[in-house]
Amino acid sequence: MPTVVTRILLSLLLLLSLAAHAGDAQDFVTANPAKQASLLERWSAAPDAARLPLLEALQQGRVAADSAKTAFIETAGNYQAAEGEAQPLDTPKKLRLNNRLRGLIATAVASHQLLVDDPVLRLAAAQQLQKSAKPAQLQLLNAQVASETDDAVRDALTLALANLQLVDSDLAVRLAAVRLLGETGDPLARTRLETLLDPAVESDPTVRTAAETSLAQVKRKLLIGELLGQAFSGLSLGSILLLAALGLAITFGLLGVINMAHGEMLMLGAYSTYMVQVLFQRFAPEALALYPLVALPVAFFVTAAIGMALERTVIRHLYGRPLETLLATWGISLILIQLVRVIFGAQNVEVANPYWLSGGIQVLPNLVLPYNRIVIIGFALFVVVLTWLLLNKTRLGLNVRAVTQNRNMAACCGVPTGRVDMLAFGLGSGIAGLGGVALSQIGNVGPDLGQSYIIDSFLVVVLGGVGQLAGSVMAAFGLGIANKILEPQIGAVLGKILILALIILFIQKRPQGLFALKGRVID
Amino acid sequence: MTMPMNQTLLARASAKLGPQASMAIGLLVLAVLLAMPLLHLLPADNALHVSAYSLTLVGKILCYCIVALALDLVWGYAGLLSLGHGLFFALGGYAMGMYLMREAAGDGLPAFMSFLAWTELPWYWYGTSNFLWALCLVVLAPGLLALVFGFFAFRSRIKGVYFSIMTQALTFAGMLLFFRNETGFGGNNGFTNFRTILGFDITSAHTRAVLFLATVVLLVASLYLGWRLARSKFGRVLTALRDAENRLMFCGYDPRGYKLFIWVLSAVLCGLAGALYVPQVGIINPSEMSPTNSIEAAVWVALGGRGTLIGPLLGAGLVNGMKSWFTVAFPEYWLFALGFLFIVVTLFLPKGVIGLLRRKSS
Amino acid sequence: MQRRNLIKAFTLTASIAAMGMTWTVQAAETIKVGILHSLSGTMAISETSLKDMALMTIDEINAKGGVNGKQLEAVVVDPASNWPLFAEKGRQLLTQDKVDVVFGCWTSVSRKSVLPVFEELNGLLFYPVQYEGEEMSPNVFYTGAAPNQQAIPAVEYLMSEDGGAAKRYFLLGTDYVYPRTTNKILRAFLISKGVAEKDIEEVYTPFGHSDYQTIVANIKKFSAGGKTAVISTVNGDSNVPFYKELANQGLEATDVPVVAFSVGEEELRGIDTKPLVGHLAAWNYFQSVENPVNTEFVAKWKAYAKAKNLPGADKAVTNDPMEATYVGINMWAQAVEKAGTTEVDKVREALYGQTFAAPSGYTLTMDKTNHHLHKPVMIGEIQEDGQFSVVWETSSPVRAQPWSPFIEGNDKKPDYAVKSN
Amino acid sequence: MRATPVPEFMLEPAYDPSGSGRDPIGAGALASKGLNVRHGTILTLEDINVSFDGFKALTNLTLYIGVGELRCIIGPNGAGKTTMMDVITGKTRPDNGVAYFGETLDLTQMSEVEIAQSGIGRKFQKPTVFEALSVFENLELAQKTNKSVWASLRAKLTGEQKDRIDDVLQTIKLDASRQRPAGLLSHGQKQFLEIGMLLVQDPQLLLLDEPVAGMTDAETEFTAELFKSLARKHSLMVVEHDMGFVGSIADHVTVLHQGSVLAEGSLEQVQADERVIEVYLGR
Repeated sequence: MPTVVTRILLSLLLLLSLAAHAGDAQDFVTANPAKQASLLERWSAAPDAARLPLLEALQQGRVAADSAKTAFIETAGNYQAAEGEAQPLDTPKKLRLNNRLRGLIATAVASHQLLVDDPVLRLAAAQQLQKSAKPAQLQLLNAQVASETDDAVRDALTLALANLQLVDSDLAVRLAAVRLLGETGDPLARTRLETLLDPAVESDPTVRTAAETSLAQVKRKLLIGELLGQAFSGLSLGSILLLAALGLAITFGLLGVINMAHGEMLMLGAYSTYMVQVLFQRFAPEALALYPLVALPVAFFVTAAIGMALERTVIRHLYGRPLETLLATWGISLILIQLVRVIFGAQNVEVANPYWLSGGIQVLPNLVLPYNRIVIIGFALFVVVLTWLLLNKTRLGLNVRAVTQNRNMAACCGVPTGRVDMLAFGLGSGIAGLGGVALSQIGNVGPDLGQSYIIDSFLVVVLGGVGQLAGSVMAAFGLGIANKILEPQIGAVLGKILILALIILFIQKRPQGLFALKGRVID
Repeated sequence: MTMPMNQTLLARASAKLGPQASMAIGLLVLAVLLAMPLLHLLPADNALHVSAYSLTLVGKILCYCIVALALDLVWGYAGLLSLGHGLFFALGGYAMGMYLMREAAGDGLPAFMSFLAWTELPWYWYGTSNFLWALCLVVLAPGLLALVFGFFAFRSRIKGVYFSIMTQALTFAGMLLFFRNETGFGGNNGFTNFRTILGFDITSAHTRAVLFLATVVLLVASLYLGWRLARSKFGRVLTALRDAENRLMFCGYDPRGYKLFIWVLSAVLCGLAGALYVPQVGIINPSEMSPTNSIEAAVWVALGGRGTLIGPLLGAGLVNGMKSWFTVAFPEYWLFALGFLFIVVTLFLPKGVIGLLRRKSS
Repeated sequence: MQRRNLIKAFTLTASIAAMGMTWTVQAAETIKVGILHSLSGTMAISETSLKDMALMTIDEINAKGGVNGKQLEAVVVDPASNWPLFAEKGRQLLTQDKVDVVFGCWTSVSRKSVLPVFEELNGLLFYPVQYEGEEMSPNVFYTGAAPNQQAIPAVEYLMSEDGGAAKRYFLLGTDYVYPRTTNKILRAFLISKGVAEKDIEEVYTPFGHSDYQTIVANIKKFSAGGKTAVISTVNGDSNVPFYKELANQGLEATDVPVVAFSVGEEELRGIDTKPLVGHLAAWNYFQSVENPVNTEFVAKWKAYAKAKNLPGADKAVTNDPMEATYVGINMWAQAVEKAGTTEVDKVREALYGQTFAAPSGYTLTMDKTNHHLHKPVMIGEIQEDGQFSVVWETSSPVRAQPWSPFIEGNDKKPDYAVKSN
Repeated sequence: MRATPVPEFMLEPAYDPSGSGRDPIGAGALASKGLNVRHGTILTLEDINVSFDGFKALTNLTLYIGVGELRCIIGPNGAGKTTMMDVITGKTRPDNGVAYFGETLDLTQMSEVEIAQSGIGRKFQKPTVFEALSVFENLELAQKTNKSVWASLRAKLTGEQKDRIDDVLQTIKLDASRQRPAGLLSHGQKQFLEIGMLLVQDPQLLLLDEPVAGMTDAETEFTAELFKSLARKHSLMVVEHDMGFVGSIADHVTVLHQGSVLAEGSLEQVQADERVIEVYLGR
């Protein structure tokens, strides 16, 4: 019984406290979504520094309510009353938000952050408001522009204000706003300016002309961003193709093994990454962000070891019979796929980007370069250089080239051809494993991962000229860029088909690929 | 290469056994194949009744046998490994499928078009309701494609691995193209739900029996054709081409014509096989063009023994028979069995099952 | 010698073929149930768990004493993601193994491949996946959603204030039949709601596409023109690279929400969901739904996965097609009990109007005529833990419209199942 | 010297599809086949240049072979001997220069097959025969006849053709191995088979790249006799290192060095040439 009594008493107290001082948190928690939205809009127009912690908690999804609808804020598993000293009656449940509310919260947080001391935060807030400021905030922004001390923040705020001033009743203000927008390369400005071209929206012809000029300016800037974006995505796709194909350039290009299991080496590299990630999660969660770096050597050695084992058991019996290596490696690939499927399940496994590979850098208003892609482009070049050095500057490389050019002669010169074959195949497989680590950072990791890259890999190697490292590099980047030029014009599907057709035509012209060695053919 | 590869098993067998024995085995198999459709017509409770399942399964395998044979003509004899024969097979199938869809749709549009609200047939569908024109397409579609591709490929002397990869790219492009709904071939669903062929119910025992017989006839005809070719001077030129193309050119032979002829012939055979396959299995869709399928066909040939006529048939029969059995018996592990089979065959039976049989017999 | 070897070779082939033909597991007094899901090939990723779910459900029914006093016996085959093989295996299950019902198929093409076989042999197929509709066979019961039970409510939600009041729609799909048909229906629906043609963009990618840079850039560009939502019918494996690109290019759910029709709990297992919070999916069931039936269902599945040592058992999740499989088998068992026989015609009659208290928290009803379930529609938001939280749901189950009214000519189609030939 | 207008009838290709009008060992073939050799030169190479990725394989090579001549080409390794043969047979296209077969056939404009059909036969440095075919079949394929696809489909050996092959088999002493697969022959036998294939092909100009490599002394001697008997009816160009062999057959020797002609004349003249001695011995 006492519990019931206390509960009733508590709720009475609560009601009293609500009546006395219904705090913002409490208002928010008890409101329905529509009411919550209008609350947020109100708060955005009239920010109050004291409200910031609540809004930030909302943004981070830390606001909860117990069964009595008392608001609590969670910090590292502990719940503290948002207002007052109340203790939760039961485990509070996190507040459910939807995308609309999340958007409004972001705006509200930004409005409140205009009041903080840190100019960096203020700048970010002003930039957020450029996207999402509401007409109701006009006054607030005006006031902030007037009182802002930091130049960068003031400029950003002026721009945010300009967005709202496009419909100002004062002609001069409108004109100034239109001109200001013309100096941005913001895709939103383009839409805003476009609406002004309609006489029904903007009655004044001078503003319309100014809008036209500004629009042209914005469009030019956007075009630059788009072109840069296309170039970047071409490079990025090229680097991915290159990483996928580089191992094959060795196993197929140099050793002449039509290695249909190459895709599975990529897959195993990606699964090694997954395993490393799992181990980090279990044993060293604090260093989790470093897992891709550890995964690189692990993937290299795992796939190289598997590759060498395959070479010793199967492939070494098949040198000089290239088309039969196709069949045997096809069999190997079937076994590896099903093996992974039995061990890890048919579903994809989760390989998360660590923080330093997530997100991107905003270069232009309409151009974000994702970190993972930037890193992969660099990594691809690094692997190419490494491979080149290995093949051209080391004893192993010399031996590999000797064996691939004339096996018997190399054997006569005392080159241990068996060992060299094994190491070369291991190297090719290991490089494929490195490619797999990179692929795991942009795509899915599943048993079929390799299958989706195998055709592209062969095309890259063949197009570049078998046995030509430089050719493979050229071919990969060429294909990547051509693909990205075609895709916006005719769509991804036809683009891909057209690329295949172009490759077929190109090979007709240059049957030996881009970088074929000319010379006397020995028959 | 120390053994003459151009001699057929039958030819070799007859050299050793006399023609009667090998003839007898061949006729026995033929008799069984010819009897199957007749037994299918028996009532279901008859002990000798052959079920529709068995008939379509064997019919399907026979179609694959034709593909294997066609592939062997270009690979085993002319040394051109195609990893794109699935494309020709599928084109033949699609041509037949177009006819069957028109037949099923009556006067209206094929079902998949009407639910995409297409109001008229694309131009390439005109005339497909005519069985004879459909038959022409079965030959022309794969034949012309092979002709054009082959003409350019052989003109630029693309061979070996390059040729294989190009054919693979070709079939991959074909698959992507047919995957698109807008291409007008039913997208990834392809064609299904056929009803009649020449007015006969496609599910009736008689139709099945006739289709099966037609497959057997086509197989025997292609075998005969292959046998005649292999024995002709043409066959010897192909073998010479495979082993020493340059020498052959300096003898005054133009390899392009020879390659093109066998290449187109092989494509047309595949197309015909595809046309018989579709009404028997009841579906044609772009996955038939996936590079995987074409590689598998190469595996049949290698397994059976390339450069022989019976080898590919044995290979296609073995692999597909095993597939049908394993996918029921060990659904999760059959890929291991298949994979090991490929490795073992390439390592220990470089001349395929036929080679093994020969080695044992000598 | 030669002769004997030749004969050997031929008998080997023949006997292997014969084994294929007569492969049956003989057991007395059981009811045979066929399971036709790909365990290898590209579709294994989705279908393997349906096979396991079907086996679990059958075990559960058997533990309760079976159906009509007989135990159920599962016959599992692997059609290997090969569509013609589906037809062959379907025929094998019905004629060789003589199963009384088949649970299976995922892709539409596999269903279309077996459909003529089931109609010819009067078999019974339960199809558990959401699909594009435009089909209603008397031999198939569809326990997944028709477009009006998934796609249209999702778009209605996006149009609402809570869903963000989207004005522009970017329809992104893999280029094949389901996305094309769904987008065709959606386009007609959007236009009927007053959305202008210029505010709808349809983009398709090839199968297995993995480079979404250009497309995400285009979405960004498109979204500058007004509040935009992306409706994704991107297929299976392509989702991971799509979502990764989306997150890394900084496109957040608050700016541009993506609602997906093919992404469920299983698919999210392969994705780092932290950057995806707020993106949406529309289904008829989520694992996170809170009700006693579901709690038990999820617990049973986790226990089963652990007991059978399924790969990734520690992270086992349930999803919509798994629930649809579970519901389908249970409903069939109830109908067999009701009919007192496994005869297809009688079971079909008994299934009409059959009800079952499903894990979704609703009592689902098999429609009396159209072979589809009445299902609730739920919109879920992706959470950090890879689960969905339901942000919206219909007040009651919705009747399926397999013949969508937004496709011309469908008004003339009968609202009951007729054989296609 | 090619300024003289060519009469219409002489522009016909040398190739004769019917195979008729051919005499057994090829005597008189030159006159009857329409190849314009009125100035007595069967092969003209003028200012031929070939380079591979910057490496100059042939530099301003100029060389004439007369009708019925037996010319030996010698030169150190890398002198461009094989590349020159590649140019003549159409395998390698010269960067510039003139290459004529007879007076009218521009070799730089013809494909390898056309060149072979017009009457230039070639034996490779490494003996190349069709290993999977029997010796007899090798000769059958090489034999001069209609070599189109359609003809090969219907081809049947006539008695006359068989006799011709039998003759050659006798000549190259492979009669006993006629049914053996060519792949099983010894190196020397393969050399002979390839020579036999040239014989049945019946070309007007034979290019022979190291024909006696791997042969015993007796075989070499026999080959020398064979070549001498072929000369005059055919024109021969023989690349050989074996000076004894060269001495036994050649009336005219050309020395190649670094892609161009260093010296030309009888073997004695050439061997006396200072520059030749320097190239062979003095580097």
